[in-house]
Amino acid sequence: MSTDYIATRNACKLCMPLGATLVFKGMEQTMPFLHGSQGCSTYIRRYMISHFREPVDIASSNFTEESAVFGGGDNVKLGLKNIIEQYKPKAIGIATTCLSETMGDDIVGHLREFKRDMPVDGPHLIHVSTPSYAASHAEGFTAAVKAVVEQLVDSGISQFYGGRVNIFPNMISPADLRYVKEIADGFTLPAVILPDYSETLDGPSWGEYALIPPGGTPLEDIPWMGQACASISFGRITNSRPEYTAAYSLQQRCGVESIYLGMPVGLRETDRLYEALAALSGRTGSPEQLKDRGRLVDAFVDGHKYVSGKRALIYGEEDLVVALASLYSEAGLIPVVCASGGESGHLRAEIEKVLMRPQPDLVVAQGADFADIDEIADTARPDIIIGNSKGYKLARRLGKPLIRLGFPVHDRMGAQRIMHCGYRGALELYDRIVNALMDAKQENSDIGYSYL
Amino acid sequence: MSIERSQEIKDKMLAAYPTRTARKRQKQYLINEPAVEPKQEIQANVRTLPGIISQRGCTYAGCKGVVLGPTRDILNLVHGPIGCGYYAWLTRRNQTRPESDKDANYVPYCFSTDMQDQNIIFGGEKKLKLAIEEAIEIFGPKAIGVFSTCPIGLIGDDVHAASREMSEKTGVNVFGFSCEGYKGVSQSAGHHIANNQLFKHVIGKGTKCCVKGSGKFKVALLGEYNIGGDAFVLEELFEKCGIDLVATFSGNSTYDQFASAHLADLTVVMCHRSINYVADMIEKKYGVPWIKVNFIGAEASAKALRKIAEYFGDEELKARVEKVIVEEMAHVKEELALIKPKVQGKIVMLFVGGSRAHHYQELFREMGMKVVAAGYEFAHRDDYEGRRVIPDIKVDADSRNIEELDVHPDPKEYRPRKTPAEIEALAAKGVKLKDYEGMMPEMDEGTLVIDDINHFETEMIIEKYKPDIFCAGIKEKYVIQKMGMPLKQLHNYDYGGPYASFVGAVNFYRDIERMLNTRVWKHIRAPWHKTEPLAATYINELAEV
Amino acid sequence: MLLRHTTSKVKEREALTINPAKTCQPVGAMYAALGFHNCLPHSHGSQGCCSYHRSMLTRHYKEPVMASTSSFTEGSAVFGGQANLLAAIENIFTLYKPDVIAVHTTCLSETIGDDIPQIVSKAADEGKIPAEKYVVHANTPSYIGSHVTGYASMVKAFVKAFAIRTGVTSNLINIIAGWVEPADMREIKRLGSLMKADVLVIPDTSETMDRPITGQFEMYGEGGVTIEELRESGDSRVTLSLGHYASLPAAQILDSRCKVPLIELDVPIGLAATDRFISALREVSGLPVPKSIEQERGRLVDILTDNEQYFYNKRVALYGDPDNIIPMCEFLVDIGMKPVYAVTGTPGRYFEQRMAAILKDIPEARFRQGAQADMFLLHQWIKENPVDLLVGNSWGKYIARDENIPLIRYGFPIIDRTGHTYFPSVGYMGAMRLVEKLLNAILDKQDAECPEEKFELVY
Amino acid sequence: MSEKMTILESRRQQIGMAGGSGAAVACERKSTAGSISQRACVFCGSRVVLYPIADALHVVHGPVGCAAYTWDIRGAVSSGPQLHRMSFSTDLREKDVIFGGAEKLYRALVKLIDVYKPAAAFVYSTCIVGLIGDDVDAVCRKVSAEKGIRVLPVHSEGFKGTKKDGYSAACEALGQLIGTGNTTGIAPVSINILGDFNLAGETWMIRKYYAEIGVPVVATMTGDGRIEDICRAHGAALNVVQCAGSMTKLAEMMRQKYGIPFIRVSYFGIEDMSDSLYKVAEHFKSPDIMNKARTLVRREVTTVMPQLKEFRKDLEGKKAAIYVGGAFKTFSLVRALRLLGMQTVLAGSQTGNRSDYEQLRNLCDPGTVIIDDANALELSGFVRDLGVDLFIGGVKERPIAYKLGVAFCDHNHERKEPLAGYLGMINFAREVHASAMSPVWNFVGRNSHEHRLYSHT
Repeated sequence: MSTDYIATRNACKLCMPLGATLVFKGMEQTMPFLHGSQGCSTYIRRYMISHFREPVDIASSNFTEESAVFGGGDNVKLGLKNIIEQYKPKAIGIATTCLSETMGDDIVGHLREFKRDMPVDGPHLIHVSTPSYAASHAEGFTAAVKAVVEQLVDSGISQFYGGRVNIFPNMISPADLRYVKEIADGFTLPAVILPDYSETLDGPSWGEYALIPPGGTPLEDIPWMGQACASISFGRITNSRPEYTAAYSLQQRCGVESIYLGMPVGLRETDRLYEALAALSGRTGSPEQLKDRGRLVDAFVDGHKYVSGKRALIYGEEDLVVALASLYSEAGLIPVVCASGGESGHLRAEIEKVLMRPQPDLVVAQGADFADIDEIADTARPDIIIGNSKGYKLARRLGKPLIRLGFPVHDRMGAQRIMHCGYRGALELYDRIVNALMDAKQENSDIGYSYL
Repeated sequence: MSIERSQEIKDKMLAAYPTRTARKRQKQYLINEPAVEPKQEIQANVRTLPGIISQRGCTYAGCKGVVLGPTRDILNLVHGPIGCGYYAWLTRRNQTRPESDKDANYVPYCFSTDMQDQNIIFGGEKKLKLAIEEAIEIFGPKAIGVFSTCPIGLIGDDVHAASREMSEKTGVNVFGFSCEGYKGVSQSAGHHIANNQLFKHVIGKGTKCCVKGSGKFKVALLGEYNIGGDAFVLEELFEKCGIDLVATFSGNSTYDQFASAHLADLTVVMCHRSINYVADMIEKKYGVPWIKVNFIGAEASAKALRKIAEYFGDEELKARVEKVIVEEMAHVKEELALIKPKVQGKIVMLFVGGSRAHHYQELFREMGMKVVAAGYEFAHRDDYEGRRVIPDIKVDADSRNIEELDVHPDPKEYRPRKTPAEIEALAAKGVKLKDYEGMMPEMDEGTLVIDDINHFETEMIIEKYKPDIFCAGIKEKYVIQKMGMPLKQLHNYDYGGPYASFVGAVNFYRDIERMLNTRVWKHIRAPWHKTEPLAATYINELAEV
Repeated sequence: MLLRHTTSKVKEREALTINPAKTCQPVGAMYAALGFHNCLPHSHGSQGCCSYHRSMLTRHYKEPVMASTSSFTEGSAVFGGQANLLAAIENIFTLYKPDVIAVHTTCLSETIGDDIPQIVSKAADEGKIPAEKYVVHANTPSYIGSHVTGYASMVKAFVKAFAIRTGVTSNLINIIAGWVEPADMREIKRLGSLMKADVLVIPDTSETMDRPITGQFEMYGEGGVTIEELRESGDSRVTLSLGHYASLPAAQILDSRCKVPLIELDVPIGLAATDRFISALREVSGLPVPKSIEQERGRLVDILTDNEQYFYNKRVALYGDPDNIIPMCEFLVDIGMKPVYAVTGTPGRYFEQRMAAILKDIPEARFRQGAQADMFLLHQWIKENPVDLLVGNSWGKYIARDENIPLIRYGFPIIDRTGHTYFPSVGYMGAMRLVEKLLNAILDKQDAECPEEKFELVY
Repeated sequence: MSEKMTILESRRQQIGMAGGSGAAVACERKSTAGSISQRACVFCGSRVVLYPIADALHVVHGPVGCAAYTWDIRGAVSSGPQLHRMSFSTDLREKDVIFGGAEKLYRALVKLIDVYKPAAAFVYSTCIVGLIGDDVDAVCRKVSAEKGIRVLPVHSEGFKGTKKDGYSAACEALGQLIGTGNTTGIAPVSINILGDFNLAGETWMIRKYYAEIGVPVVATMTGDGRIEDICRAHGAALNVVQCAGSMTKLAEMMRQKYGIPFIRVSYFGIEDMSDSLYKVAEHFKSPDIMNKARTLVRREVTTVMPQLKEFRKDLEGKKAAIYVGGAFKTFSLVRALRLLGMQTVLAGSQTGNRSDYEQLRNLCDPGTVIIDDANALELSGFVRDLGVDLFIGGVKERPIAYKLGVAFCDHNHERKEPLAGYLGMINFAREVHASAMSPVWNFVGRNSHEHRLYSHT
């Protein structure tokens, strides 16, 4: 691939504040607040709306020329004041942007001052530093989770808090979040999931417009997370840099054991999760759920001929790419290209850990954009493309099926209901792959069998 | 109190019985002579004679009511007609304190299959399984305990099979108790059954996740049922001393605590009668030793703490314990100084429970009061004479039908906490593992020891001894008080308490002082009667004579 | 929240009863037996039953409750309880010397199939039953009906055992009182005497279960219906049966066997039921209603008119025994309240027929009887649409606290308060007491919760 | 207004009412911090305007976000090159922010121009460029000199004003192109189309109409735009300006610089569409053109009206709320809705100016709420309180409408259906009808009393 490109063409990543915003959307009665220009919040809103098809309110400190010169303090305070007045949130998650960061605006200072004249029962103010130029939205997400934990968890609490477990689920869909909760319930292991936008970003139709949609990680639970018996952190890439994770920070501050897992996508990675939960709870989990495992294996068997040896091109957030590589490799496909805009430096190493067998011709492209992926694709000749909607052009050009998942999916319905996690998620993804391949086969055959 | 006088009362009493009854009763009734060799032998844990009006309850009461009742997050489903579930519904002061509003607490609920005649005729297993399903759908508990009541045993519902089936189907830990009321001769059988099933189905399933226990000194407290908040004050006391309470059986407890009891490094046993089986089995399977303690009474509590500290042999812990004792004792002494003069020398009788009749003597002794008669409602010989007699307790028809689990060291989890040498050393320091001396050695010469006392005998001895206060339960409460004499309930503490540990001791001193000195007893006679001679004689007057 | 697992989402249940609004037969039989003179109730079953029933009754009546048991063990469960009952009869007559032993069975002895009459006659043959001493029995299997059924069966058993007709009809009026408090039985007798009617209340716990302290314990003491009185009841001119569930069976026996005509009435709780009771007395005795009773009635109605504003349209939920709920609901409707929910665990269609009639003008009212008509269901209804008042036994306090609804303690058992056994709820005086309780509950809540500016001295 | 809806003090003047007196709607303000405005930023304004120029290279100078969020998200189609649908970013990183990004920008441009051979390049400055002080102009001049194509800086730092300032920045960039091309061969009767972005091919339709009435088009700005055409746009005789908000500035500039007059038109709705053709005809004072226009209009209207009547049957009397980017579009929509028998109860825009709102007040029925730069809360509040049946807006308004169970018609740059012209009117009517008449509204929260899952008796 031509690394000599200076410009990023059709980026395969988004900016840090988006990740942070998503986290804050996943907290009970919490208003995300971007410290920067109006555009940041507007763009991110429309991007998230087009994916989740839900209202996504994100406040902004609406930088003006003056604030850029004299600092954003007044805007932050005015902004917070207005938000509190209008939305009465229980918490406000403030994420910085390239603008405020570059100005070196002292957000902590602003907040300190604001708190001084804020009533004591005012909302929690959480801040996270997310300069867009530092990394991608994935890192923004991780940073925000850590910030929440560091700023809200009370390390002073010593009362034993009945065998709870913290789950840091990484960027997964609302449907995934619901399912992960269900799995934990299967072990009757009370789980605090942070963030949890399963309701806030996939809610029912309303009678009254909710200022802030109901749902989200209960704020009253978060201070206690330091008393949990363990923290489970999803995402091999995220966890390959533990010092950035909330789990790590909790271990350091409160001595909560941290359990680092891959995203529970596919059979093996999900098995790891079940094992962890079983070990923690001393229970075996719901037999009903375990049946799904059997069904998954059964599906793998039924479908293996259609997928074996099929070449897959996978792109998206690094954690997701690793997870998908694991699933499709165990299902008998060959991940030939694994690409991501992220630049952890661990992508290849982690992928090789999850592959069923070593794969010399595997192309791992990190820090890649879609122009790069395009070029790689020409030589890699994939049979199927797996990732978010942004790969459509590529798929179209190659005339290969595109399996839409991850974020964003804004050219199809139901992005928020796509399941990636657990045995059921694996089943869903597997079926979609197999059917896509069958479709293609059917379409491209001149006979047009109706029986495959 | 002279042995002669006691003997005379005993004879008088036995004379009143039909011969067969007398023959049986006399073995359960002795005049204490701790010094004599060979040691006296009392008959205990034998059938109650029909019609005699005993204090005793049934096996179910011991199993569901006592041992399992206080646990908040096991859903206790009573399989039988409605009554049994109803009477054990919130009637045994089991206070509990969930960690948060979200945590399960089924204590305020009563779950029953409410068997109807057609269920009795055609069998109730189907209804039981359906009830379990409904319970899981509505409440989603971690575990469900199913309790058989009398008719279930007869119609032959297999609660264990049904439970197993539902466990496999739902993943919820469902286990049954064959605690039909007629099994055994008293609550005691129910305790044993509860112990067995908990050990088979719960203990050992837990993980470190389920329990507090980051600290060095992990202890499981057995036989503490949190009447009136005893468990709460003990939790605080342990906290103060830096001892981690991983599990309590079963005051203020959870399923997870039970499940993880084997993770403790020491088991301490309070109510020996109701739970010593679990202590033994945990030791056999996991190598966790147990010691008998008593936190009823200030001195006793100090003694118990020192025993624990000695067991761990950690100087820092010992120091901390001593410090706590000094602090607590200061307050206790103050209080005692005020109260003792007002109660000293008063006469007490206690007939209650399987350990309480023994434990509470400590408190009365501290107050300078005199115990002239005591006995248990459902204890065994070892609770009277000490565990040394266990080998020669003969198994009869009623004890044989309760399973003795055959327990072996767990291949993975067995970890002896102490070497034989260390155990020796501890014994030398007065910390005897799995040892209990029983009640009789600690009672004065000439005092009465009566097992399973009945109403008739109660009236007799009261008439003869004129005690100042009588300790028993709700059924006796108003009987005694009609006589113009206070009765202290030691099952439910008359809704007072807590009485455990140092704070508890002070509460107890005050309550007893109140009961003895309250003026209400003086008003029984109307003034216009005072002058005339009376047919009735009054306890108080006689006491004053 | 104490009942934190209770949600408004109602799932119909078939097998599981949660927080029952009833208990089992024997406890009722035991209470009924305590209303007869020199009688020792005996529970033919495991020790636990007796122990539980004594405890429950003691907690409610705050009185000694003496009763014995056959102390079944596994052996007896297998070979039957005959030996136990024989031994019991011997021990009881030797030690406790009652005139009558009132044996009631339990689910255990019923399932075994012990034949009580056969065992009793065996006891007689073996001379275990002294002269002029009796053993009465009632079959009270716990898996049929409820504690109310047990009460009815035991009263019936006594009437059946002793009432005889000589042919000479006396002036006596039998009143089968139903399961009411000692104070209520006293009140019924008082009303009878005010009416100058010669009434026999069966059973009569007014003294046995509410005894003055004398400094001496008496195993039986005064009070309770004597065997002689029971015999005479067969010649009475009429029987007033108060309460369909608890009283009718005994009344029917008197009717069918001794040809004493019966008049079926409700327990005289509240205005209308008391009116019917007094009218009935008036008719059967042919005597005028005395001024004193007129005055009591007048006072009651006066209180009602003085305070109607506080009652009107208040939503009330009730649970407990049908004989108590039916007249109570009628009373609540009479004073303008809305009894919107009512459950009783005691099975029987009669409850539904009566309630339907009483509540015909309150379309939103919901009531149920039977196994799953329990307090869990009631609480779910309340969660779905709250009420202003809760009326029932002590177990309601958990709902009351969670939902912040005042609880009026009424019915059986009340084990966390006192007074219910001393002060009547029946008759006009009783109704006044009920009104006072309702009123205070409503106003206390208002005073406790209203904003300061709304807090007023005068109501 | 329901008490549940709190309106910030500072926002009150920006909400007015049609008919009667009452103060003018305040506007052209900066969005209040913390009020969740539907507006975007300066960059967004510039990007929107220039995006459709298909043969130009659009490079976003800044961190990756701004480019990522504007990658191929609009329906502005091109009859030829597709270069505008690519997203190019200098993807600035920590070190660039510290040491400056000019160098990276330079190398990026050079490489991209070599590969994609664009007719010109636009370089958009984003927020931080304004702070780290890269001399973007210098870089552009340098590359321009080296590569021999126009490389135009677009000063669109997000925080330097509102979306409108973004429009002007774009206009300035266009201004630099205009006048540099060769105007020979341009007919005396000729126009430029300003302010149509060829969403779903609308520009093509309009071009076709003008062709039919004998008016050739020189340049379309910027729908299906080409650099070369734009460069010679000053040769046209008249500028026909739609979307006044974004393009009036350019038209004004061309009038001053080249004496080209301009007229404001709108292509939405039958009246406005016809009106635009007539205006052009009038301008050229050519009876021939006017006749052709009349024939065209007659033909189109007679084909369209019957179909519209069908829709109208169902839509008669329904209430609509309009909240779109430009006020001028709002006018057309109000009229278009009237044609469908629908009443507009709320009309607002992100960027309208004083005169726009005055005009709006007069145009709308008395009582209609007029609102400037509304936020989600206000919009939802009004939708609820005014009993709106249909909401017309952009992607950010859609979920508000849907959540509240209100029909929605997408009328922003992301739509894929042509709504302009006569055919557009049919499409518009069809979309409105399809949404407003859907049965699903029976099941949503606000109407749920009609379709309960459980009937509580």
